[in-house]
Amino acid sequence: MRIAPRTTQAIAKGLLLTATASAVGALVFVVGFVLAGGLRHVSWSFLTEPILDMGRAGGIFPAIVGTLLMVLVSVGIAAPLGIASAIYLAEYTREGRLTQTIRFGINCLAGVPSIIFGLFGFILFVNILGLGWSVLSGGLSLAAMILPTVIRTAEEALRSVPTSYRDVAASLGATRWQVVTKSVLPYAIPGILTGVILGIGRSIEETAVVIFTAGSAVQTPTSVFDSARTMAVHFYILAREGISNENAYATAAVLICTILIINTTAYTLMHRLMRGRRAA
Amino acid sequence: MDKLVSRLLLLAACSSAAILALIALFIFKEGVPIMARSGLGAFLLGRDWSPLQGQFGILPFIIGSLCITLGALLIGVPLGVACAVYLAEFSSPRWVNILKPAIELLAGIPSVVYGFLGVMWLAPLIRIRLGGPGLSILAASCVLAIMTLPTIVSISIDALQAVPKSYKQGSLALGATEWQTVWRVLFPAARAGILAGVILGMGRAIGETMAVIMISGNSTAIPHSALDSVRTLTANIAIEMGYATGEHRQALFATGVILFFFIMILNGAALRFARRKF
Amino acid sequence: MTTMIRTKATVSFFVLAIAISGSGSGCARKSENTITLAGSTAFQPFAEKLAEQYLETHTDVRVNVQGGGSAVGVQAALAGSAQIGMADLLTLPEEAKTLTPTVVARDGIALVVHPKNALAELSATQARSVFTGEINNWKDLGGADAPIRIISREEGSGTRRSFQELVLGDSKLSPNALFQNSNGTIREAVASNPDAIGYLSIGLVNDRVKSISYAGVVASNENVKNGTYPLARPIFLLTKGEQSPMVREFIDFVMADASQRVLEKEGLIPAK
Amino acid sequence: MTQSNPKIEVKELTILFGATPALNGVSFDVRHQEILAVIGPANSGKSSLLLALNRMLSRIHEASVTGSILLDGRDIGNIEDVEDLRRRVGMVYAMPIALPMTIRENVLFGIRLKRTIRKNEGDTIVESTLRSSFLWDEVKDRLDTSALNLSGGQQQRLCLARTLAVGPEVILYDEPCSGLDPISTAKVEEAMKELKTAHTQILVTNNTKQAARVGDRTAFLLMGELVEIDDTDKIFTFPSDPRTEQYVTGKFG
Repeated sequence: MRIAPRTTQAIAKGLLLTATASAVGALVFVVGFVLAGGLRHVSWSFLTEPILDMGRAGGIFPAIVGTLLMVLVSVGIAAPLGIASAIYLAEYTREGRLTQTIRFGINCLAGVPSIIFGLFGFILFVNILGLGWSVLSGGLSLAAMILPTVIRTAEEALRSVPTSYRDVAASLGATRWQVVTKSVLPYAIPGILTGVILGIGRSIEETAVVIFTAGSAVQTPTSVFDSARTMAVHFYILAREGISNENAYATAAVLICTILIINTTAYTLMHRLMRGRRAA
Repeated sequence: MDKLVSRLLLLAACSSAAILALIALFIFKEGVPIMARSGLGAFLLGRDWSPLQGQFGILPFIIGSLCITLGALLIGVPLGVACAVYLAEFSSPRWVNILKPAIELLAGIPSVVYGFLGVMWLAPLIRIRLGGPGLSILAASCVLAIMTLPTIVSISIDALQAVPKSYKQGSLALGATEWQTVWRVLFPAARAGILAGVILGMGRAIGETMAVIMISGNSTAIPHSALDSVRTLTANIAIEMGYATGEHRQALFATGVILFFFIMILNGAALRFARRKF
Repeated sequence: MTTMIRTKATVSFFVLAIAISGSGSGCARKSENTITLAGSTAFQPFAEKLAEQYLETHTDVRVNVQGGGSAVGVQAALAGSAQIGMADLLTLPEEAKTLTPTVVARDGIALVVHPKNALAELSATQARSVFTGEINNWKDLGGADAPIRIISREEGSGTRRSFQELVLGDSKLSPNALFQNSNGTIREAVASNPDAIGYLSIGLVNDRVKSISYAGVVASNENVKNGTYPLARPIFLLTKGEQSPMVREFIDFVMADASQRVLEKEGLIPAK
Repeated sequence: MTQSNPKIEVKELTILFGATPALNGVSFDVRHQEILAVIGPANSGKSSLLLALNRMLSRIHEASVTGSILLDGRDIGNIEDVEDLRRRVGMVYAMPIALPMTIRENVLFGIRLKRTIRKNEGDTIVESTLRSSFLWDEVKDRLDTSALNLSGGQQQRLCLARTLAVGPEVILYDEPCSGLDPISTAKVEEAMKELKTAHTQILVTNNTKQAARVGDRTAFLLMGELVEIDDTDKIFTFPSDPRTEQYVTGKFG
């Protein structure tokens, strides 16, 4: 017997809604748990004071600075490099052996576990290049880790811009590079931003890579050549050795708020950029 | 000038392949000798991992990685894609604008947080309701599925939204229901983007270390059910690297080599599957 | 247009050049007044605590404390990326022969079970049988009819090696054991499973888990100190070659009575 | 340059997509300031011909072109600055492609690729080109609103204005009115007639009546061959080839 399309639709919608509800529910549970457990212990002094007494006392100011610096370095490297790669793949070449190789490399890199990036960064940046445990070593290693995410999302975003936009620009005398910058990139920004935001998220949450390459110094870093501890590492150390669960969750809560602020800023910037481009 | 730009972009595009090559070179250099010494067969198919006694068999970890990744995908992909479809096609734009950034936010929650929550909530739940030690394949798959959700949902929504509106209108105009339109028109049109999200999510699942260490129990025995504890290849590296020296350390790098091939095969399979299916 | 791109390329080249040369000088600047410790994650928080106090009187130096594990401690001390390596191994590995070890403290190991578990003590033989898997049900120890879930540290960790040598001897750990790679997660895992048994640093036992006696002796730092409780391992600071005055001063500070009392307060056993 | 020399000479032009021919050894001239209508059924090679005239075909990897096209006596295949060629030979597409920006930005998009322009110069260009494309009166009060709010017909005239703004000598139209209502179509045709004073125009169309209305001369393409090119009146009344007659009278195609 054939089921009427309307019935199928009702069943499908129901299933989709259930899936959405459980996915969102699970995620809300995680955030809610951390915020509920952590925000109680967050205060102004917690945000501004140095880490004292193995993390049981004082605040997490050095970890906040460390996190921001690390994100700045890693995204500052990975975003331009990744977007440039995506432009090459989507706009400057056609499918062939070379793109297949590059794409394969990107896919594999996406699957390389973070611990391997950590060991790689430890040997290459910390030891061979002599950068030591530093924000720079950490940022470079993290950049390598988030590169595939940025490339894949940026490439998808570029490809989703209608071909006709490119034709129009070219027929008006745009060079290849102008076609990209004037009639493709502006419309791919939302998608590219998704990738960058996911990349920021991964940089912020990563622990294994950071411990091996940026170290976990408790002092506030004053330059990219100093060792630094990120909030994720701080949480990990506090929770791992069972030092202070309160401060661990408070750190995680601050971490979530930081991501919230970064993401909101990014979205606001994007909307400002896109205003006037969309139909009213 | 266009030539110069083209060259620079090519250089950028090659960087990720170059990084991959560097990483490969470095773990192969450390890992291959021990595999050669103990024999590839013995290394891959050995069931006994006692590095301090010179026993390096990683079969249980290969099985562990496979089970957990598969489990995470089985739970995470339908859930994530369904969530994306619902948000992109059936809910009001206002909800998408709130929920999509909210879900992306979750990509930034440290995996160790997920791990701790898993140990404190999920593992006891599974132990009491379903039996076994709690720290198990099932628990790890659930935690990883939740961790991959932000990647899959977020990228899939982008892919669905990038499908031209005219496709949808065309299909609806032919008398298709909304669901038929989504299933027969939008979904195939967005599949490349959705697949990109799934591959990235899968990469995250295979590559995840810290959370898996906490939640999977890390037993070195071969599992018999989803309620048994396992150790993944990544966990094996991360859990012991801090203390490993000499041959033990080399064996961990060799685990990395196998992991490397493992990821390449999975990627190849995913891409082939994507080509054949549609 | 062309000139603009060229200018951009030139500018970015210079930025890169400055960054690279800066990184070189940055390292040079750093090593002069920075002491870097790296290694054992178990000792890392204690080292941080000591560094914090050290800096109160030595404002002109920077002390970086890095984790990574005891193996990283040995490697870093050998490679020179850290002046002081930290390791909590019962016996130091072959490659550490060239390093100078200083025992700065000892760490006791307690057997722990879920607070609801009625078990109060294990004899040495019982402990061995439990951890090798010969006894795999709590009813064999007078408890409820439930399987024993062993939760152990990972192969190679200082705690695990000490436990292996001191409790298991030549026998092998049960193949059904679960593993966690830190004291904190062992505690959580045991606290969340009534059938579990594990072992962790005495200093980190709290009311979420129950410490049980081993061979008739209560696990406590006093008993480790007076030699009646056998499960403990040393913590080493490792240095390579001649110690620089700055490094020697720091190690002397760690060995000083005040610092040793701090370590004792935090749950470690002083070296002296 | 005397008016008797043709503006464009197409000689033995063959276009292949991979191994499939789209145009097969076609030769003809285009005169100064005329409107040449090109008609023919689907797959006759009309659109490929247009794409060859401003070398947009070079953007399609599998396309290959042999033969030559002379613009003012110069082979466009040898022109190094292909962007300049495309500014001289403008193009209006079948679908109105308004870029997602304001009306003003759409019009000035092409010029801004070449140079920066001052506000008042921009205003002048916007007004003159929009007047030429018969759109000015409809949009003069909302130049800074999104172009996507315009109707299809308005968008197509905006596309024409955008093409005019870069100052082309030749304008190519690829079925510009296929999606438009009769009123918009009439306006576009009116604009084309006015533009004859300064521009050479080639109109590819599926609509033979449109060719009859605006074409000075008409060319009939069939399966990649040029069947006939002659004055429009002659093509529609006494064509020399029976196939042309069949097509224009609606017997096939």
